[in-house]
Parts: sequence; C-alpha cells; structure tokens
Amino acid sequence: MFLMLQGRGFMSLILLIEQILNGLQFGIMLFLMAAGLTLIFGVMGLINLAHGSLYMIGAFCAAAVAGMTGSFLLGLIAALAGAALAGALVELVVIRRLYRKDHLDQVLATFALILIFSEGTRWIFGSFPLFLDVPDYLSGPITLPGGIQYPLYRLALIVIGLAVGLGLYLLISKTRLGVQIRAGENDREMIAALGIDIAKLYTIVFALGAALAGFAGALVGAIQSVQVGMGEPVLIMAFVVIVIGGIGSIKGALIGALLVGLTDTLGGIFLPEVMKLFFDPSTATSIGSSLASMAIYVLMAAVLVLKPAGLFGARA
Amino acid sequence: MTEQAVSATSVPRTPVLETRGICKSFGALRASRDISLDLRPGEIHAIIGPNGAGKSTLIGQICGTIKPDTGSVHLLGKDVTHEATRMRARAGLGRTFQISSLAMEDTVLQNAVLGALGASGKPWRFWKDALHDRSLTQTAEEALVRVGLEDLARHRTAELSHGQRRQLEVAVALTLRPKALVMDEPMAGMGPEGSRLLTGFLDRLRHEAPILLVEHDMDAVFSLADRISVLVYGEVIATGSVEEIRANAAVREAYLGDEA
Amino acid sequence: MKVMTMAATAVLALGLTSAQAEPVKVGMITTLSGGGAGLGIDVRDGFLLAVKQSGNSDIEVIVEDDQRKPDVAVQLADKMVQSDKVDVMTGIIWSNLAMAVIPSVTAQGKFYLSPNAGPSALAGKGCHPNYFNVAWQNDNLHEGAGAYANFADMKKSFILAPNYPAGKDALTGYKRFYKGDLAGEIYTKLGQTDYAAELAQIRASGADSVFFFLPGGMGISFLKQYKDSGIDLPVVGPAFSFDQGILQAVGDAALGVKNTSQWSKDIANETNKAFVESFQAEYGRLPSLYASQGFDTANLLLSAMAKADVSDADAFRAALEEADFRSTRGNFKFGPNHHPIQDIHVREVIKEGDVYTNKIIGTALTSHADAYWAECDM
Amino acid sequence: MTRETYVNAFTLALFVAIPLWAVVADEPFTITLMTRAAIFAIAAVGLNIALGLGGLVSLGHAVFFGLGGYSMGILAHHAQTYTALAEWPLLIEGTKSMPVIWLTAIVVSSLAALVIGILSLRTAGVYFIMITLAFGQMFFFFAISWSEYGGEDGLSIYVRNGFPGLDTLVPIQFYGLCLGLLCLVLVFAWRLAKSPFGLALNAARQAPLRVETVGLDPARLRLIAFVLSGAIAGLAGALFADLNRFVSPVMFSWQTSGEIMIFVILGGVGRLFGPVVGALVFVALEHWLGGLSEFWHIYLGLLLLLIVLFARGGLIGLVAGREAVHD
Repeated sequence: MFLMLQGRGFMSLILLIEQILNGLQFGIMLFLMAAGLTLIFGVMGLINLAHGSLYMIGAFCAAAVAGMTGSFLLGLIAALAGAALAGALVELVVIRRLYRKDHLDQVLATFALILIFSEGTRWIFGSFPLFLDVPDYLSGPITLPGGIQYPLYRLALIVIGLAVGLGLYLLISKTRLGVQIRAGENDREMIAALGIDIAKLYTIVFALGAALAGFAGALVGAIQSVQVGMGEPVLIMAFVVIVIGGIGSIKGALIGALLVGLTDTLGGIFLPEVMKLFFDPSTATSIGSSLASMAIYVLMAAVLVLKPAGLFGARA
Repeated sequence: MTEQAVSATSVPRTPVLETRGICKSFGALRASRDISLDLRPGEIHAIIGPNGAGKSTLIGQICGTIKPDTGSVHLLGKDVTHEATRMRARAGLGRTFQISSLAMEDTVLQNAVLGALGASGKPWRFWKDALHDRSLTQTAEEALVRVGLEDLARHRTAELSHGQRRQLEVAVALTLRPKALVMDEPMAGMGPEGSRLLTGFLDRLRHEAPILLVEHDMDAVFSLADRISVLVYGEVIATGSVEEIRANAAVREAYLGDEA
Repeated sequence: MKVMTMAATAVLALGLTSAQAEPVKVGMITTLSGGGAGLGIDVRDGFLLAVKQSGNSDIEVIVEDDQRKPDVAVQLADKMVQSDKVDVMTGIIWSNLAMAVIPSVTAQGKFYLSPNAGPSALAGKGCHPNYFNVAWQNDNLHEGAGAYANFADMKKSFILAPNYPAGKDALTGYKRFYKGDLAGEIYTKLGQTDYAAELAQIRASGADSVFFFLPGGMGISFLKQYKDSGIDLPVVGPAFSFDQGILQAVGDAALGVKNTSQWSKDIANETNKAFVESFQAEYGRLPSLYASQGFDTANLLLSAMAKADVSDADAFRAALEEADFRSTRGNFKFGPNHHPIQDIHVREVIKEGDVYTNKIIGTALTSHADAYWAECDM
Repeated sequence: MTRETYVNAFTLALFVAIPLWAVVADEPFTITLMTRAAIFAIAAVGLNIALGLGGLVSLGHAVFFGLGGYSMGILAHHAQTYTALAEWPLLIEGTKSMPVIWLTAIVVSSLAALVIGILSLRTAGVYFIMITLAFGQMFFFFAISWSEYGGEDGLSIYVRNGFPGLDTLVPIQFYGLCLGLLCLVLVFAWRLAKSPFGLALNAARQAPLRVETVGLDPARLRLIAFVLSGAIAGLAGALFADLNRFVSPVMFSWQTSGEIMIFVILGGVGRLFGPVVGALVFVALEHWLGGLSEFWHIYLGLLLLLIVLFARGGLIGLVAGREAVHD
C-alpha cells in the first residue's frame, strides 16, 4: 500500500510517520477521556453517559478562567477543579442512587444528565462557542528528526497523556487509594471488610474520573471548539475505546484508545486512496470517506464478535 | 483405587450416566483429577466431599456448562462430551441447582410449564396462550402435584420459601421426564420436616430416574444412597456402599474425620 | 435615547400602515436549542428587530424551535399550516431541514422566505413560485471564493469540506469558478473535530492555498489547528467560519483570512449602518451574517405587505418579486428562480480593539446569480 | 380487572378521544401530534419485546427505525421520479402503496436485525449496549454520505403514500391507519408475552441457565425476539417517514435509539402499555415544554431523572403499582 501511495506522488515515509504520530496523539487524548470512564465502570459498575458533559464542563471552565486571567495554566487547574467538583456534586446528588440499579436505568438517568448539563451550560454561557487558545510557549510547530514539522502543542499532549497514564498506574498500584480501588473492582465485600468508607471511595473515584474528563476537555478545547455538545462525539468514541479494551481495564483503555486513534486517523487518509484503485477520484474520495467514518465502529464490532468481553475485559 | 471400590458393589445393569477420566484445571488449580463415575438404573449415587473439593465443577462438566480438558461424559451410552447443556437435557438429563435458578417474577405454574415446554421441544409458537395449552399444563400440574406445590401454582415464585423453591426445582426437572437426574444440594436450607419429606420423595423417585446426588446433609445421604463417592481435592478417593464408605480409613481421615 | 427615537418612529409608522394592510401571520421555525442555536437566534433577532422597527402591528410572528431535527421541523410546519394557519413561513437554518419542510409548505400554497438555507434542488428543478431565498443559493459564497482565488493568483488549491451534500456543493461551487489545479480534495467526517491528519496532507501536498468549508465548531477547530501547525498558506473560505458569532472563539487564528460574503457590517449604506447600530443597541452584541439575513427577510416581507394583501397570492408574489426594500447588502434583486442576484464580497478578518471582525477588501463577483436558474421552470 | 388494566383502557381511550375532539374542534395539528405518539408507540412496543421480555438493552434500534424509513423513502422516491430501483437481475420499481412499503420495511429490518442480532448476541451486558450502538453509528454515517438518496439532506416525498380505500392526506384517516397498526402490534405483543415463546423468552431473561437445562436455547430465543422487535421498529419507521413525508439520517442517530428507549422506560419496562404511555407523555412534554422555554431540555432531563430515581416501573408502575405483569 505504501508503494502505491508513494506512486501517487504526495505520500512519503515522512508523511506516514507524521500521520501515525497524529493517530497516537488522538488516541492518547481519547485515553484521558476513556480512563475515567473505565475506572468508574470498573469500581462502581456504572455506565456514565454524562462523562462527555464533564469533558465539556472542563473545557468551559478552562475557557472562562483563561479568558479572565489570561493564563492557560490557571485555566487547566480550573478545568480539573471544576470538573471534579461537578463530578462530586453529581455523584452525591444523583449517581450514588444508581449503583444498585440496572444498566438500563443508568443509561437513562445519565442521558437525562446530558440534557441538563448541555442546556444548563448554554443557559450560563450562551449559544456561541468560547475562546480558548494554545498558550504562546506551546504554540507553533517544531522540527523533529527527519524533518517532520509537528505542532509543539500536540507533542505536549502526547507527553501529558502518557504522564497521566503513568500517574494513574502509580496511583492504582502504589497508593492506599489504589489498593481500595482495586479492592472495589474485585470484591465489594472486601472493601467493607477492610473498613473502608465505600460511599466516600465512590465519590472520590467519580470525582477523579470527572477531573480526568475535564482535563481532557480543557486540553483539547485549546485546539478545538469549546461549545455546547462538544462532549457527545468524544463520549461515543470513548465508549468505543473502553469496549474494545475491555470495560474496567485501564490497560485496555490505553490500547483501545491507541487502536481507535490510529484506525480513525489512518483510515481517513488511506481508505479514500485505496478506493481510488477502483473508482474515479471523486467517487473514491466520497466512498472512502464514508467507510472511514464507519471504520472505528466496524473495528469495535469486529473485536466484540471475536472477543465478546473486549481485548482485556474480565467480565461482561 | 476406584476400580477396586466399584467392583465392591454389585449393580448389574449398564450405566445411564458415566464420566470417564475427566480432568479440568483452572490455571494452577486442578479442580477435577481423572474422575470416573457412573450412575446406574434405579440407584441414588451420592457425591460428598468437603467445600472446595470440586463438586460444582464436576456437575458443571456432567451437565455441559463446563468443558473438561480431557476425558468424556456419556449419557445413555452416547458420548455427549461436546454437546451443549440443552442437548443433554433433551437427551434426558434433568438437573436441580444449588442456588435456585428459577424465573422469580413468574408464577410457580409458569416455571413448571417452562419445563414442559422444554420437554415438548416446540417453543416457536407465538400466539396461543401457553397456560391454556393442555399438553403443557397437564405435565406441569402433574409435576407440581408430585412435589406438593399444586396449591401454590398461581403464586409468584419470589413469594415461595427457600424449601418450596427447592421443591419447584425438582418439579421443573420432573416435567422433562428425565432418564437421569443430577441434584445439587436439594436439601440445603430446608427445615427438618422438609428434608424428611424430600428424602421420602427421592427414595421413590430413584426407580423412575436414577439420581446423582450432591448433598451436605449426611443423614439424608446415608439413608438414601445406594453408593457414595467421596471427592477430595478434585479426586475421587473412594466409591462404595454406605457401609464401605463409613469403614474406609482414607475417607474418615480426609473428610468424615474432620466432621466428627 | 436611541431606543426612544425608535419607539417614536414606530408609533408614526403604525399610524401610516395600519390603515392599508391585511394582517399577516408569519411562522418562523428555527434552531433555538442544542448545537447551532446561535444561528437561529441571530436570524430570529434580526427578523424581529426589523418587525419592531417597522412598527407594523399587522404582522404576527410565531417562533418555534426545531432543535435542528428534520422531523421536528416538519411537524412544526404542519402545525403552523394546519393549526396556526400562517400565511408566510421562514426561519430554517439548515439545508437538510429546508429540504424536509419547504416543498410541502409551498405545495400547500404558503409562501416561504428562506433567511439562510439555499439547497440547489430548490433553485433548479425543484423551484417553486412561492419559495423565495433572501440569503443565497448554497453554492454562491463558494463560487465567490473560487473567483477570488483566481484573482489572488492561486494556482494549486487544497480543498476540503465535510462528507455531506452541502459539503459536496461547496467544493463543486469553488471548482466552478476556480481555474487553477487542485493539490488535493478531501471530504472530512461530519462533526469531525481533529484535523491533524488533513493538515499533514496539506503540508505535504505542495499546495499554494487552502479552501475550506467547515461550518460551526468544525471550522473553529480547523482554524485553530491550522494556525498551530505552522502552515502559512493563504486560506480562503465562505463567511460561515468567520462570522461574528464564532470569530471570537477562533481568535488570532483567523486574523488575515480572506472570506467571501454577501454581507459585511462595514458595507457602506445607510440601511446597513442603522441596522448594525440598532442591533447592537437592542441586543448588546455585533450582528452576524445570519442576523442581517433575518433582518432583510423581514424587510422584504414588510415591503410586500405594503403593496399587496397576502390573501391575493398572485399580487403578493409579484410584490415579493419586486424586492422593493432597502437591503443591508445594498444591491439586491431576485433572479427568475427567486434567488438573489447580488454582489459577493471578499472580507478580511481584522481586530478592532478587542473584537475580531471583518472588513471588506473587494468584490469577488458582481451581480452574481446562481448556477441553477436555467433549470428552474416556473 | 387490575388497576393496570384500567390504566391501559384509559390510555387507549385517550388515543381515540383526543383525535376525535381535534376533528370536531378543527385542531388538525393535535391529530398530527397523536399520530406521532402512535407511531413512536409502535416502535417502542417493538423495542419492549427485546428490552422488557428479552432483557436485551439495545441502543441500536434506530437502525431498524431508519431502515423502515428509508424503505419508504427509497421506494417512494423512485415512484415519484419514475425511475427503476434496480434493473438487474430483475426489474424493481418504486411504489407509492403503503402495504407494499410496510412489507418491505418489515422484511428489510428483520433481515438487518437477524444479522446484527447474530453478531451482537455473542456479547452481553454493557458490551451488548455498545455493539448495538456501534451498528447504529455505522448506518448513520453510511446514510449521511449516501448521496444517491440525499445524504444528510435526506429524501423528501411530496405526497403521502396511498392506502387502498383511504385518503391518507387527511390527517385523521392517516391517524386511523396508524392507530389500527398500533392496536395490531399491541395484540401481537400481548399474545406473544403469553405464548410458549414469550414464556420461554421471559424465563431466559430471568434465569438463562434454567432455560438451557430444560433443553431450550436462550440465544436463539433472544435472536428471534430481537428480529421481531426490529421488524416492528421498522414498520414504525416507515410510518414515521410517511407522517413527515421525509426521511433523513437523523432516524439512524443514537439519539433516536435513546428516545425509543426513553418511551419504554418512561411508561414502564415490560408492561404491555408502558411504551404507549411513554410515547404519549413524551410527545406531550416535547410539545408543551418546548413551548414554555428555550431551555426545555433541562426540564425534560429533570423529569426523566426523577422517574428513574423514584418511579420504578415507570409511569404505569407509579399509577398501578407493582402488579403481576403476566396472568
């Protein structure tokens, strides 16, 4: 395929590497979102459709605070704090009543939360997108070995994403909270036996997941549009990620995220090119693009058909 | 060892149900080690053993919810090792569960009718009321009468007591007109009166279908069983009549001794 | 002060018109909730501002929210026609909703004045005597961009749009006027928010310019990422991604970008000047393209009401065809298919104080009509 | 008679009385709203077979709803443009006849449900929810870029399709047709729940191992339930398209799947009239709340939340209490 593309003139190895980098970067962004989602499912067994709303809240908090103070860093902190706060609040008021209910009720209740959050945000911030920009010290491209021009901010995203992944790993494997979380994933009775306040643990885990989503929202908001409804497309992608990886598995979320990121990015480029072997350029672009937009869902369906509990899933 | 134990008893006819050298491991845990058992017409063959001995795994393999690593399961002389649970059920293997597995929101009668429906093999009827289908309800009601639940037929299963659910389990198994029954702790959670009644019932039932009985209630086991197999750490350490098992030193050490 | 003068003129106008006009009921279906609500709100506010300024009390406007869902729009249209018994309908923002609603509304003998969407099907074979488009045919601004590209000596454009009908129309419209070569042509996913892959392709393609049509949040994301990628090819696009409503969210990334529009807040005519000032006074924000379209739509309607009774459909249609109103765009008239013949301007994004906005730098197409009028048979 | 029976009878009476009142009061839009409610109810009754009886939480029923819609759209589009749908291997022409369209919608959506069901039913729980969602997204994106049939713009049908002996353009006549179909579907769902199949399916939801132990195959029971459910949703989709005289990819969106699910849960999962009550209340809320405030989604969200948290068994459960669903 590579040769064929090279034959078309404007695909080079450099470009291919750059696109793979793009796919990885997209995957890591998805991981930030998916990690919280899968953590919440793993510990509490909750399907949280409102996770996308927390992503949106993070972006709005960041945009509002960065707009007021001019500091992107303060914006990020506001995103973390705002989303964690919103998460804790929602957990206390609504979510904790859902743990004992079945998936159906959880889907409906968190769907209702989406409606409330989205329109509530629009009520507060208005219908127009907000401004949030990459800070000066991270803007513009840098040149990588091999002459690849790559935006510094996207590189920073990769680094931050990996750092958060590492942080999560350390948190779960090395800290007291991590022990409790793992206990919660494996055996609910054991938590009680360990004398852990389950209600408090759940609130903390939910707030943690929310903070991760909000953080992702703020980071992504700087290079995308901060607007009402920005969370839903990402939410669906994040679900695709955790389902592919196996729900509840952080490792699965990371691998699933990278798979989805690469599939989506590379599919968008290569499928139209492949189609050009069979159709005229215009038709090929159109058909290839349609296939590309379905690619991650096809990937997910294929994974589930072969491994009904995802790649690293323990339970269905 | 098992060879010797089997030869000690003398039930003449060919077995209805048989396992031949089945082994099953879960990771490092060897849950079944070369288990060969059989169930012959007219008998009650009890399986006893301490918790964690691998009784549930054994039942799972006999009924088809767990696949053995090696060895085979034979039902009425036919190798069913690779057949699904439902195929074994259709071939005449009835089963009751340790933890009641019933449709709790449905009525007692509906649960029994489900059994009759399974036995009829014709669930693909979308219109006629199942509870007005005489061919189904007759079988179901007969089974309920036999376990003494006929008065509760219209009650929700969730309203039944623990023991009554056990009775219903048995009734559902009976609607299948089984050729062999596998019962997983049918006495568990029953009061002394219920246990006594069920013991009497199983005593009569063995002539209709032989029973492979996993049970903790030793009084029931010793009063009912024609043969007993003792399972310890996934291995059958002895099979024999009640007297033989009582007398077996290895069994006393491994199992009964603990209880005494 | 300003408000008071307006009120005074309103009373005056009321006295003048009420004697002649027959009451007209207007049904406005537009997007007021969910994503894209900003556009509908601007159209509504522009329209209602014009109605208020006219002081004409013989016009009743019923506004309903379509939530950007075609099925909801269709049912609201049914409601307005069947229950509210409106005479004229307007308001729809999106082409797919327009396609769902307009054919049946006009078939039931109502007038439809489009303040935004102009799908090609309704300009050509599917045109209807009762359908008037006050904004543009969908291809117009893209055609203007193509013409500007020739003017700016662009020889190798990289073009991209979402993979849906309006996106395909956009690229077709651009190519219709653009005379150079294409360095690449991409259809992106509808609703896509990350354009890293496309930007890499643009960088590698050897293009000398970029044309894109990515409405709403898609355009904001694209522009921010474009700036961050360090690619410094000239960008040209239709006004939708550079409009007042979203420009503040794009920020510096949009500065200097050339975009084509039939309207701009600095078009020099009295109507426009008054419109921009009064809109700002009334709503506390600068008007957008959509607000101007809503405003013009209302004024077109008011001009027809002054000439004919809506109950006399033929006379009312003739009055609408005359388009005897002062457009914020200056020159405005209808072509034979009831779509505008107007100038398409080229604007550049600038910063006025703290506010990002556009200024006109030239005209891409003068008295431009759409490409489909010949197919229209009415 | 249980209280639930009274609730059901009252609901049905509303479906008859409100439109009749609307005819007398000359409020044709109320009839349109009731038609919308009736059609949503059909789709939701369909979903309830999978969801309530079979325990299959499908977030992909928009696929069948959309396929029904596009069956109508494509057939009618070819009929109104006088072009053939296919010329090879055999000539297929469009049609404007509702019965033919309905049959096509049912066949097409059943086939899709069969394939999706075979693949999806390998999974369970959350994975099942998500794989059905994934199929929905596939169809959604496919429809958006399928320019032959309008892509995102969708397809407009200028005149409502015909039914022998009726003038379907008259709102009340089309409504009558939809209500008739709703009643048929309700009778079918009622018989189905009591039938041997329904009994087995119901048990397979509560105790799958038990069903297997009596010699039945829960997977196949679920698959058939999924297909029946999809077929009914497909029929509803065809009607919905005819109500709007329009189809678009929105019918395939995951929000559509979510809404159909909301109808079921709002009214009461597993109850015969649950989906009907849910659809009626939802349409009423959409209409009245939408008129009250731009931000009516907030109120809708709050209401849904209250129902999930405090009214188990949905609205019917709230009014009629937790009574036996069967018998």
